[in-house]
Amino acid sequence: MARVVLVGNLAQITGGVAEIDLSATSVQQLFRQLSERYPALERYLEGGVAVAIDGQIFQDSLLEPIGPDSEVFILPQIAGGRGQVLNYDISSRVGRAQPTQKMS
Amino acid sequence: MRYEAPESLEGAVALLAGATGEARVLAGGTDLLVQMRADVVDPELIVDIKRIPETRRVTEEGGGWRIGAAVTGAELKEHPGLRKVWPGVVEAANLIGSTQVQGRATLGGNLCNGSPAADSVPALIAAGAVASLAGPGGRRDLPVEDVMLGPRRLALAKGEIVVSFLLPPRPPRSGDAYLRFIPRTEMDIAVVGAGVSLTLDGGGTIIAARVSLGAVAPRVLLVPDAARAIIGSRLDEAAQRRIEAAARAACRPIDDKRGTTEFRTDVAAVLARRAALIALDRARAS
Amino acid sequence: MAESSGHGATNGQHFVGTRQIRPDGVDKVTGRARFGADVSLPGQLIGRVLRSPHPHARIVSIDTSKAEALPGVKAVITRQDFADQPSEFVPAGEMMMNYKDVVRNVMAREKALYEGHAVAAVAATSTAIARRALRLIDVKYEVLPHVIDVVEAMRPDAPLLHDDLFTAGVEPKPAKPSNVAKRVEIKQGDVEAGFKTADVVIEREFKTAPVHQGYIEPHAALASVSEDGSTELWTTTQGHFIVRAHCARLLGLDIGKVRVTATEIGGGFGGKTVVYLEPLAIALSRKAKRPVKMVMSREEVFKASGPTSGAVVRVKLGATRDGKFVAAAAELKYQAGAFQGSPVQPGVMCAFAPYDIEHVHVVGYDVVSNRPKVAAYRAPGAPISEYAVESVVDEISKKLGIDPIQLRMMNAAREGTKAAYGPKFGPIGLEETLNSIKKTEHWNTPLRKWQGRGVASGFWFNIGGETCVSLTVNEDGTISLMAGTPDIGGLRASLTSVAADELGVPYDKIRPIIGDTGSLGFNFLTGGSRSAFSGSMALVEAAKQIKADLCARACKLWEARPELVEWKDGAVRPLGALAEKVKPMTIADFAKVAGKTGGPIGGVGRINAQGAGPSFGTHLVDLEVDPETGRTTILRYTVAQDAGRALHPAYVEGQFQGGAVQGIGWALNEEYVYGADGKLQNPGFLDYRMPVASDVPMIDTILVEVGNPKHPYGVRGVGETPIVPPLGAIANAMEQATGIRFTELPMSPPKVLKALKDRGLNKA
Amino acid sequence: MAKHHIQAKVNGDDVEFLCETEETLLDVLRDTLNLTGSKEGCASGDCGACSVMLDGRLVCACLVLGCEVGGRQIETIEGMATGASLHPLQQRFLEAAALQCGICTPGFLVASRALLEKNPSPTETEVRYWLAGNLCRCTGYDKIVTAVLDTAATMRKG
Repeated sequence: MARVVLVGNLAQITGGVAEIDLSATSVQQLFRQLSERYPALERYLEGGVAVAIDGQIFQDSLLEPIGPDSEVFILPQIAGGRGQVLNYDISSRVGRAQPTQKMS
Repeated sequence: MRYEAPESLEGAVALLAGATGEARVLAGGTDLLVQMRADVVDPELIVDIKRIPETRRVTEEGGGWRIGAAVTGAELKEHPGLRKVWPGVVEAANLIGSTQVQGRATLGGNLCNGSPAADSVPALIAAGAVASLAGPGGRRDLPVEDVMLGPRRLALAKGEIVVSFLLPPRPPRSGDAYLRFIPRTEMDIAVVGAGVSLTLDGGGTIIAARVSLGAVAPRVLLVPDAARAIIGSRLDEAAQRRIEAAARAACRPIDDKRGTTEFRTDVAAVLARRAALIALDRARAS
Repeated sequence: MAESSGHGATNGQHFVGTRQIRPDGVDKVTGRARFGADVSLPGQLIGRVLRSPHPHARIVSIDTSKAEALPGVKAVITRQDFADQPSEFVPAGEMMMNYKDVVRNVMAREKALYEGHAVAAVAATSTAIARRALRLIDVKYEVLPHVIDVVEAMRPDAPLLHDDLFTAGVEPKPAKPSNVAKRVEIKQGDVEAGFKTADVVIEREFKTAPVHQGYIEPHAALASVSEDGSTELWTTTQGHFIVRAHCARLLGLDIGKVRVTATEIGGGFGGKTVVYLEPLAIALSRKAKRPVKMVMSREEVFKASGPTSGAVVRVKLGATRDGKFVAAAAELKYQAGAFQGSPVQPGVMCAFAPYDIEHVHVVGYDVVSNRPKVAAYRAPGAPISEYAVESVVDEISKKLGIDPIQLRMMNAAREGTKAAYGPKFGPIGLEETLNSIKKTEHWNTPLRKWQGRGVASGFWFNIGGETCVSLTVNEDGTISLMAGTPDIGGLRASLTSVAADELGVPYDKIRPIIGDTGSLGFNFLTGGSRSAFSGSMALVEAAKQIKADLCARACKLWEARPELVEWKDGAVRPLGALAEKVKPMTIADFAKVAGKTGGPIGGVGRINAQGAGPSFGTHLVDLEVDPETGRTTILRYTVAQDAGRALHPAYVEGQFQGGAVQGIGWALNEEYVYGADGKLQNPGFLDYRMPVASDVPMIDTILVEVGNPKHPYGVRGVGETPIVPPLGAIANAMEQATGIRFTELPMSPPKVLKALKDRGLNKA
Repeated sequence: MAKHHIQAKVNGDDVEFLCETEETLLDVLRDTLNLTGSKEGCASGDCGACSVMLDGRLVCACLVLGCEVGGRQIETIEGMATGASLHPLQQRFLEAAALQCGICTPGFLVASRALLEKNPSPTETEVRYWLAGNLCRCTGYDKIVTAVLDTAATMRKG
């Protein structure tokens, strides 16, 4: 099973679940399995994430293989020469409110 | 928009005096063209004075130097005699903008643009320069410090133009200097400018001085108190503190994008002192 | 070896890694190169934009009738000429954008949201008539209260820019709209617990001013739309395929009907990745049925094209007594301009990326205010957050008495380190850059009073992305190379070297051009330090096709089995017994018989480049402060950065040097200055103070090459990282020179003098 | 009012053109004479991209009116290379990678030539101050200044 980690706000969409073990063997399968489990994730996976498989970042790529022991991170898409534009709008989703950070 | 390039002073004066709308004198054009492009001014008549011989000459006169109002900074820099006697004035003229701007910018334009931050003006005032004006009423002389009244306001009558500047004869043991503060090394408008001209006696004591400050008031200032602060001294520590205090006291600056009131006042004091020290060195070496 | 005819064999000469003369160079030193404003068409009209004088105003009405009636005016456009777009994030090219915002940014609809916001545009037979026409357009505004500062914009009672903007990323959904577009975060471990294990914790707040990319060439576009809707556009852009996508969407055109040619581009740095004039020029041309040329003035560039964010950043970093970082937290508030989309997300992810820290929590806010919408600027978001972190790292080094390079070395990310943003790093070169800086003579030179030395490191991800290049073998064996990413800093030189080595053809027999959108498949833009990285990868693919094709042709010509031929050193070579019978054939040999052996020879590399390796850099700077005026002089500067492999070392050095000097400007003097009226007070190069030649010393460079295993030549992107470390390095040097920790950029003379004076230090 | 009819010399050639009073020499060069090698970066004399020689004097073409140049000699970047050969500065800029995007390059070359004609042995500081009116955002100036110093050294050797 590959260990899949949702980075940043994506975990809010899954109700706070940030780490999931999945048996996906490609990015496409990974997205499909994640979307089945968390339908709200689907639109973000379709058009606004990067996938890091064992440390290497892939963007806009459905066909990359995922190994059985791979560590996979789903990150906001890394844009260079332009700002990040996808809006992680989880406002209508059920989820645990994130406490605001205390800086003290 | 009409453009005229008369070849005589009389012609220029007649054109300007007869203008019905806004009329502008074009010398180097480094301010005028920018203002036209930015729609700040939209003159009906432009009178180019560069074809008038009197505005384009540097000549010795009665032991002093007469500089035409349309002589460029680059030409002043190349003039060997002038640079030797009035290094501060020449340096100040050469601080206006870039090398390219130097190829066009003039003392007359720098003064008549009416900016309190004009680099050459404090140096001219410290030097005791007198502007020679021509107008419908004839010729007259006006000390440079009296030409500018405030931002964009001049003491010139309609149709009157600045033709040249007379720098007075230089006694022995004299020196001048101009310093300005800008955030970069080049290309900025002065945040503060300070011009100092002084003369020493045989023993090295300052016997005459003029101090001028730019960009610290609505017009470039002649600061007699700052001159008095160092006259009679050899610019020792105490005299340095006095010129700083006098410069500081004269400042009436504004807060703007280029500097705060506090900054301008503090730096005016520093520059007045530093310019005086350079002028002193030059006087000693002369 | 058999003699081969023509130039095909390069005698083992390699061009990658050498300093070849750029193929586009002669045109650029003779004035022949055509930049955005240099292109003209017969019968063209001149387009001009009417811009809002108010920072925030409702547009009650726009009456264009008088302008339309002016002789010589051929078209006037306003908001009515652009269909509204739904509020959804949709793919545009390879980007995700909210076209509801894009359509409003190119032409104001309900409200003008910043001074300089486009309100109408005209096309006329001369510049003078176009200018006159703008004065005849009557716009009635209802002026609204404005907000400029990011912290003020976040206040509940701040003037609201968009009444349908609800903060995303917070639960529950806010009941009221606000100027905070979204909240983003990354989290690892448990920072609260982590800080408890720290012996020293430093927490500080920093502020940075918005700065402009400052490219010397203003935006320019020339559009020609014919009666059947076919559209041609010439524009100065970092991505003509992206421009095509935006224009097609905004104007309801088929992508296939729009052909965009990228002119030579006079600098971009991220600022030419979006559209401003292009849709207006097309809309005007469509209406006037004549070509329309539009060029921005410098004032328009400053007022209406993207700077990058100003920001407020709070950083907290904890370390053990012996210098190990144990916990890190940060809060980033980035100002986005009038529409959401600041680079706060990459700012969040980059903040602590150079370091191996177990517990990390970073939160960011994307905040709108009445300023031009920010555009990308070189490593978007990273210089701001990394400046704050590098300042705090320096403070910890002082507090613990550990040498700042040593402290960074102890905590540096290396291969296998879990990055603060999640995944583990592959081979990276941060330690190597630190080591090479430590070994410089610069680092070991003594300083005088009022001088200071600062060091800082920096990180940027780099990206790959969709890329299409072609190689065509011409009849005489020369090669035409076509790339689809505009060349801003020597791309054609780098790609030509790669093609020469791949094909065994001399560098000067390859002519590279940037193809238009009709000539190649989709290319993502030049940005993200991707064009040399991805382009060279795609070229290897294209060359592979050519080599395979030539081997196949040789098999047929020689009537040989495939295993008896091989491509080696620029030629197809016969093996074994066959070598006795036939001579190797070079590309030039094949070119002569191309027609007879199957037709034209060429290859097209079409890839979605992956495996962009991050680039780390470390900068070292010496400076001197004049304590009486607060003026800072940069005395000496050294950049060390990991390039993976430098395809063209001189242009890699150029990226390092240019980034460093842009960083010097950001640190010391550049800023947007607004009046209380919400208007920009310094929209020109006179008072927006970019460094001039006399402001800076030579910038020494150290090329570190830790190969990127995912790239055939080991290349890493290099263009963006160089602007990340300067802000921190200069702030750290200022601290050493003055004893004062400056937490606000720019460290301009009035600020520095005030700080010195407050401490009684303003004496030489 | 009617346009001005101006006769001047540009890169040694006689030219004749009509211009409005408010048109600058830069407008005339680029739009009327189709000499687009001089660039407009600011139109205010702050960037130097339009540097030209006017009667042997380095100026910004954006700060000169077209109607002022009657009877005068103008040299632009288009006239810098002679015959088939580049000026040594042009050649050195290419070899030393002294340009990235290239938009400022014509201005730097014209200004640098003016410097070397006046001062064949400039110091680094003199080069930097002479070129302070030419903005470059790409290179950090290092390779430009180096190229000018190297060209000066080569030209001194003859």
